[in-house]
Amino acid sequence: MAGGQRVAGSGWENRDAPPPATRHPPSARLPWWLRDLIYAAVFIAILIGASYGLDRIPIGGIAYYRRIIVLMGINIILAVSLNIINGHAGQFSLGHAGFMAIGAYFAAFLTVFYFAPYVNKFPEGTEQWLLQNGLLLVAVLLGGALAALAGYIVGLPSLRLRGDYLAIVTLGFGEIIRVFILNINKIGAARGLSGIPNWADFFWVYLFCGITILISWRLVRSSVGRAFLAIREDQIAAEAMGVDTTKYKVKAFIIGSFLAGVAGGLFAHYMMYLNPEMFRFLKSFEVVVMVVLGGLGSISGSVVAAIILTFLPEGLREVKDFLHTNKDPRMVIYSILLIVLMLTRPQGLLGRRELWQVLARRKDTIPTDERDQGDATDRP
Amino acid sequence: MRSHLLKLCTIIVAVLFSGCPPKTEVAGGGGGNGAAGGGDILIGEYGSLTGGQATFGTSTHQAIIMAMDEINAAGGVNGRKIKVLTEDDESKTEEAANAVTKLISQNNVLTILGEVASSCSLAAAPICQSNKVPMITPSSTNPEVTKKGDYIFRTCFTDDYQGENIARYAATQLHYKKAAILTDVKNDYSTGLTTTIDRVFTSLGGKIIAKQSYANLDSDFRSQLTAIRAANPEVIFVPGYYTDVGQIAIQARDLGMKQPLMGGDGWESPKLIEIGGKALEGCMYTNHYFYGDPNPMVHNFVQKYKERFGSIPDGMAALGYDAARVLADAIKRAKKLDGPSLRDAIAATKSFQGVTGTITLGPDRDAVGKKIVIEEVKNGQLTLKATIEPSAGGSATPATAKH
Amino acid sequence: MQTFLQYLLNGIAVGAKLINFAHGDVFMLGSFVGFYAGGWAARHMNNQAGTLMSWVVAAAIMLLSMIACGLFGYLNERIAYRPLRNAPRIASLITAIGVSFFLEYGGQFVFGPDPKFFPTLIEKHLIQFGTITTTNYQIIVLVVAVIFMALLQYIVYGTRFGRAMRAVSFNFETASLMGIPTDRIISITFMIGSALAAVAGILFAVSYPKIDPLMGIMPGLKAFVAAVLGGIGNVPGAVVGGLIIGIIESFVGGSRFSNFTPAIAFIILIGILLFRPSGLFGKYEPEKV
Amino acid sequence: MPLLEVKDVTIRFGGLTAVSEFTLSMDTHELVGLIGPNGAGKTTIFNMLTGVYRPNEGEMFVDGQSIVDNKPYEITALGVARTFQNIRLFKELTVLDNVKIGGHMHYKYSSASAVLHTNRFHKAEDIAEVDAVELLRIFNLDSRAQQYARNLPYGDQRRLEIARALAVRPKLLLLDEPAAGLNTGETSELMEKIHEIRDRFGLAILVIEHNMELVMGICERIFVLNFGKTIAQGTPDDVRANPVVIEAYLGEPAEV
Amino acid sequence: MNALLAVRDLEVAYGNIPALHGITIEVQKGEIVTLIGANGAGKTTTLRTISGLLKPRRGEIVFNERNIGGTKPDVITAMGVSHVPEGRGIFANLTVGDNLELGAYVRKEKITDSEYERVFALFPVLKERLKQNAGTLSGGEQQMLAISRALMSKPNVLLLDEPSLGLAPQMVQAIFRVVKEINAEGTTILLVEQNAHMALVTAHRGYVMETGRIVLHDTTKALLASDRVKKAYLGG
Repeated sequence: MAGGQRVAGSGWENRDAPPPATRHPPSARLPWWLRDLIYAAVFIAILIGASYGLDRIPIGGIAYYRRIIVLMGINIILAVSLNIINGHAGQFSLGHAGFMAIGAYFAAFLTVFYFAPYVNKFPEGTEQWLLQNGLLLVAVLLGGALAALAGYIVGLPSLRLRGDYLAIVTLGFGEIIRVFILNINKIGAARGLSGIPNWADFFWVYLFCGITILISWRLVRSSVGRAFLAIREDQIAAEAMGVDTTKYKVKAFIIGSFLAGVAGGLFAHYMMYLNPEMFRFLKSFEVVVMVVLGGLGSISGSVVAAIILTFLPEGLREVKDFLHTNKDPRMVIYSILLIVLMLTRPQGLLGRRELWQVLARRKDTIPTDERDQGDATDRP
Repeated sequence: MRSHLLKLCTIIVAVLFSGCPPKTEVAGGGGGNGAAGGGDILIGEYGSLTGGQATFGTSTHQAIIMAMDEINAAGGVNGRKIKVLTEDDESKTEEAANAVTKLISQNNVLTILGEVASSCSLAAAPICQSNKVPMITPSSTNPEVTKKGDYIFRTCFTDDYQGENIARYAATQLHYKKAAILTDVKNDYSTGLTTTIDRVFTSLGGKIIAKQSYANLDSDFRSQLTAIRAANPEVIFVPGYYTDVGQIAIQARDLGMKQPLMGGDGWESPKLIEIGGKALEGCMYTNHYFYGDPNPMVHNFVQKYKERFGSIPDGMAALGYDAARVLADAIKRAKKLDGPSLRDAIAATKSFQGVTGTITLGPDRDAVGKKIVIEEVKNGQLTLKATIEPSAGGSATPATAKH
Repeated sequence: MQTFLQYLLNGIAVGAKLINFAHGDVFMLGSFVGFYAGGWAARHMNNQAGTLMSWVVAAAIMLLSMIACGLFGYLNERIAYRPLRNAPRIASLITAIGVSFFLEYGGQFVFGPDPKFFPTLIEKHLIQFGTITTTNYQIIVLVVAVIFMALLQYIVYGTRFGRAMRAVSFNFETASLMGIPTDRIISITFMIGSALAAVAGILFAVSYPKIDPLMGIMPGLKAFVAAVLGGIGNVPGAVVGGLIIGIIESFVGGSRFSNFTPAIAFIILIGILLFRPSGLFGKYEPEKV
Repeated sequence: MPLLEVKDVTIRFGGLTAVSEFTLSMDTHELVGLIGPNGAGKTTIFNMLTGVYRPNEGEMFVDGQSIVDNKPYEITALGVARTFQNIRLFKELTVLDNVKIGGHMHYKYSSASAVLHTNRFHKAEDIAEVDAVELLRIFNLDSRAQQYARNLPYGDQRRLEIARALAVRPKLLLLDEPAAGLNTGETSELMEKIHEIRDRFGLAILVIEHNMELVMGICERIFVLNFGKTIAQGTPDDVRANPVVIEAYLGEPAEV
Repeated sequence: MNALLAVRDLEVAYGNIPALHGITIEVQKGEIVTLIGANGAGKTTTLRTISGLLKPRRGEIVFNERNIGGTKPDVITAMGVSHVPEGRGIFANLTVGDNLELGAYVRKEKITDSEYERVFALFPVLKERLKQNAGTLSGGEQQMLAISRALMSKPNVLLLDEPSLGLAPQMVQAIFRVVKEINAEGTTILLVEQNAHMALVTAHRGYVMETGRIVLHDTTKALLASDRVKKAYLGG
């Protein structure tokens, strides 16, 4: 530990005292790798079970719901990862679709031109199956890595820019990325990139969904995450506490864009087709709306909002059947619901809290912006 | 505040679940798709009823509905009525994939019709393929679409075929030597045509002396046109949509440019002349059919469409109409009402007389040997400049073969 | 020309003083109101009607469109903004996106998704100035745009109301201590902004007769790029920002890099913000500690 | 070598010279006061010492190392911590997390460790927890550890800011009006605490304060600033008796 | 006699944090009353509540025998209560003239030449600065502008929040001289100050606030003599 230059017994003598009861004593813990391995095994088992179950539920139209559920998973990854940048580190980014596009295109590029031809050389069977899934993982992770690099480049200007300026610059970066993709003939340009094998499925999407939530969850409860939060709350005070704000802002961008790239790679291998138009700034808006609607900084809020906002437009498809009209009002209703939701819950569905905190409603752990505002219209 | 939240959640949950339980009557109808059953035959249609491609999507949709109503009025197919279920995809590819999945899995449709935009067709085709549901695209001209599998069909010609004919006509019939191209970079249709026109025009001894591009949502093309004006070509290829072409023509004339513009079926719309007006005088484009064709079948179609929807049917409507009828014909011939049988029946389509010419589906599941017409704007009216029959043009081989 | 219309929108965008993604869509609304009014007028006005008459009709259409959009601006402020004035700013950003979606999808629902073509009310003819070719339309549009920009300038800098408006935008709270009814001023500011968006919408529809429900997205976005480039809240800055973007865009549009035109506005923006984090004319004020 | 050495530091904003030729030297364990009217440049000096502003002229050293070009977090790493005049807590975080962020530099591990919950992570977090709770206990805030900082009463917020600054484990602590808004009882309690932490952690403390009771009560030396210039310095008694100081700052009964 | 402005049992809270615990203050017509106390004692909160920027949780604010608690600030200003906020609150991007005109906003008429003359008589510097942006003024000049601007609405009561903040001693003297002058011309003044000495020699009566409560009130003469005040606020 640092601080060695301190005079002995200078006030930190309690260093060796047992940790207070708020944390588990170390003796009660399994080795970290063993415990996480058990968690991972349980999680994967549940995923396999759910995946198997979804394939076999004898409900009409299950394929449609399965598709929505998978897209929901991709949206959850996007929302939770953007929440790291926007909600935790407080850097307002409107360029998430751009990172997603990079991940999607790069992963698809690898698969279409290198991996798929290779995999197809093998006869169908276990070997091919293993290779296919292994290479999917490689493609998706490399897609994420390239997106992370882009995140690093985009993160740099964020050091100096604030608020609206940063928002419009990130939006611009997203658009620039898209225009560049539009001009690369090798990956289809405006024609789009088709012929991507359908390798990603429920299992992969929700595996990464779990990983994303885990990363976000554990990060925010660590010194890294606390540094993010400190920057969001008060950049000057954070610097004064020894937080290298530059480094952590860029770090938030890198992590967020990596996960967005992963989501893109999965998306590509699920959709089997990519087109630059999929990644217009409206896509970024959709993700931002999820994050804000869920409550900036609330991980479960992002998840809940991603679920609602993926289901909502699909659920609203039925409206036109009720109205017996040729015109489909579902997106009009969708936009009205969006406005109404924001007006009723300006701080988002969950505010800054997590779902269980909302359910438990412990008063003293609730941020004031969640409470009755009293009568004062202003703060000092 | 809390009660608000509660109310809101209730609304959301209600909305969500209103969409959730599978419709029993639809499921019943789906069951009826089997060989033994009665009831309606369900056909799914997905299209751009809103969003950027909505004009094309709407006219295709209207023509499909019209075709099916005619067929049903005449007693349906083998005594059963056809019911078309339509989903809007907002001109978005992801939505197209969602819509098709819904139609297939929730509504149990027998087969799928759509899309106009190739990008949407490309997103939906793999889903139809993997579910073994035959899909016919009335007007996606991107060659890639039908390569997605043996359940995917196309009843129009491809971009390559069309682009080749535009370029060939300009070079060999009109004897143009110097041309410019103005492409919509955001549009796969436009970039596809550009590639072919460029290749064919150059191979026939012509020269592309200026290449410019714009993006679909632009309204001002003056800077690109000024650059083209400086190169002074004899003709300008504008393989874009009519929505932009009209404005390009107007702005070109405002800049004092007199060259004719040439383009493809993206120009086809009754509104082309409404917007472009006099500026389009002498401009030409290739199309699937000519609405003034005296052929009684075409005449009949145009009349009925006009009566019902109040406008002249555009090329997309004609293609939609044909695709729907090809499909109905195949259903009639299919041995059983399931995917594979219908697939075989569609693949066997031969010499089907449609509004857009004779439709024969080749081994690549593309319509082969379709005629192509070239229309010219004269005195503010569309006139038929030429009809290229496949035998005469010598380029009847579907373009896919060249890839 | 487009560049010039863009200024008009830019100026208004700056007035709003907050990223309002719905602004471009109000612009769309304006041109559609004009379209329907114009269509109605064209049906009821025989072709024989005199030139003077057609000018009066054109002015009436513009006024109608301004009133309609002004009303929309008022409702928009009351419903989607005022309740959120003390809420986190991000909330009003999201409602702005919601209003934007509402106008786009609502527009497609009500007006139909296909493009419409603006009726010709005044005869169009070419005008030749030496080597420059232009039309009387372009000149009319230019003149009207200049008139409205001058009017806006006068309202903001020459009237008691404009003074109150500037005071409210500088410091909402102190303005109320001057006895300025801040709520009303903000409502009226929204109305003026929306009415001017209607003017821009009509002028746009006149110059480029194609209008559709999604036409507002790009101009709206570019207006903000220009506003940010100039420095948020700085009207002349937004005009210069728009000018720079317009010139470079048309320059690139005519070059062999024209494929990259859609990205150019953003590339310029990022390039400039790297050196001037608060835009060309914005003052960079370090946070007070 | 003095702990802190400031030589002829000048800073200008536009045309205004906010601080001019300020010189100060402090040793370990010293308690120095900085007083003067509002706008005299006291907080500006703090801002220069912590790297928020960069002086136009002059030199500043901590432990002999120049800090003129350093960024705030780098200066913090050298052992300088501060509080703010207008309390700048991380309002939407818990009291405990506020203090843990103060100790940020001392509980470092990689993001990967954080995600994988490695032993290194647990060890660092345990120490962070112990340290933070210990510091909160000094200021009687340990019972409020899980509350959000925003919800604390004003006086507790002031105390939490000091606890947070101490988590940096500074050698030099800069307190900007720590008694502002505290009542007399709270102020005298604070005076005791300042003494206590100085002795316990071996700190040098530089304090800006308007409350003369506190300044005169605890400071060994006092600097008086007016219009960016040092107009007087010395022991509390010297300063109190200095007529220049009385005129510029303390004031005396005079006719108006 | 009824007070011109009276605050009775006023309670104000920020969110859940109470700032004022039931304070009572009375200001008679023609008086200068001062409110002194440490930072955060609630002085500014009191003024902000009187002028309508904050809503009281309990208690009443009576002005001219009408309860104005909870009324909007622009309406209160129009009634004749003018508030010079802490930090002056001038509109830095507007000219000095525009600032003055804004002060006269409630009158719906332009400022007359004679009124300008009166302002220039009080603060001669402002005359030459009339066309300048207010942001270019020095701190003292800004304070003069803020006071002049508040006078433009011809208020019955002037609320002054820390007029001496950050000003040079001579400037402070000048400002307080004008405060007395304005008062002599008939404007009632409620003055909040940290510079307790200056405030007490200027005002007629004073209230001492500590953590949201009034702990002492008396004539200024008595307060100046009080040990408690001497010790806590006069550095005695």
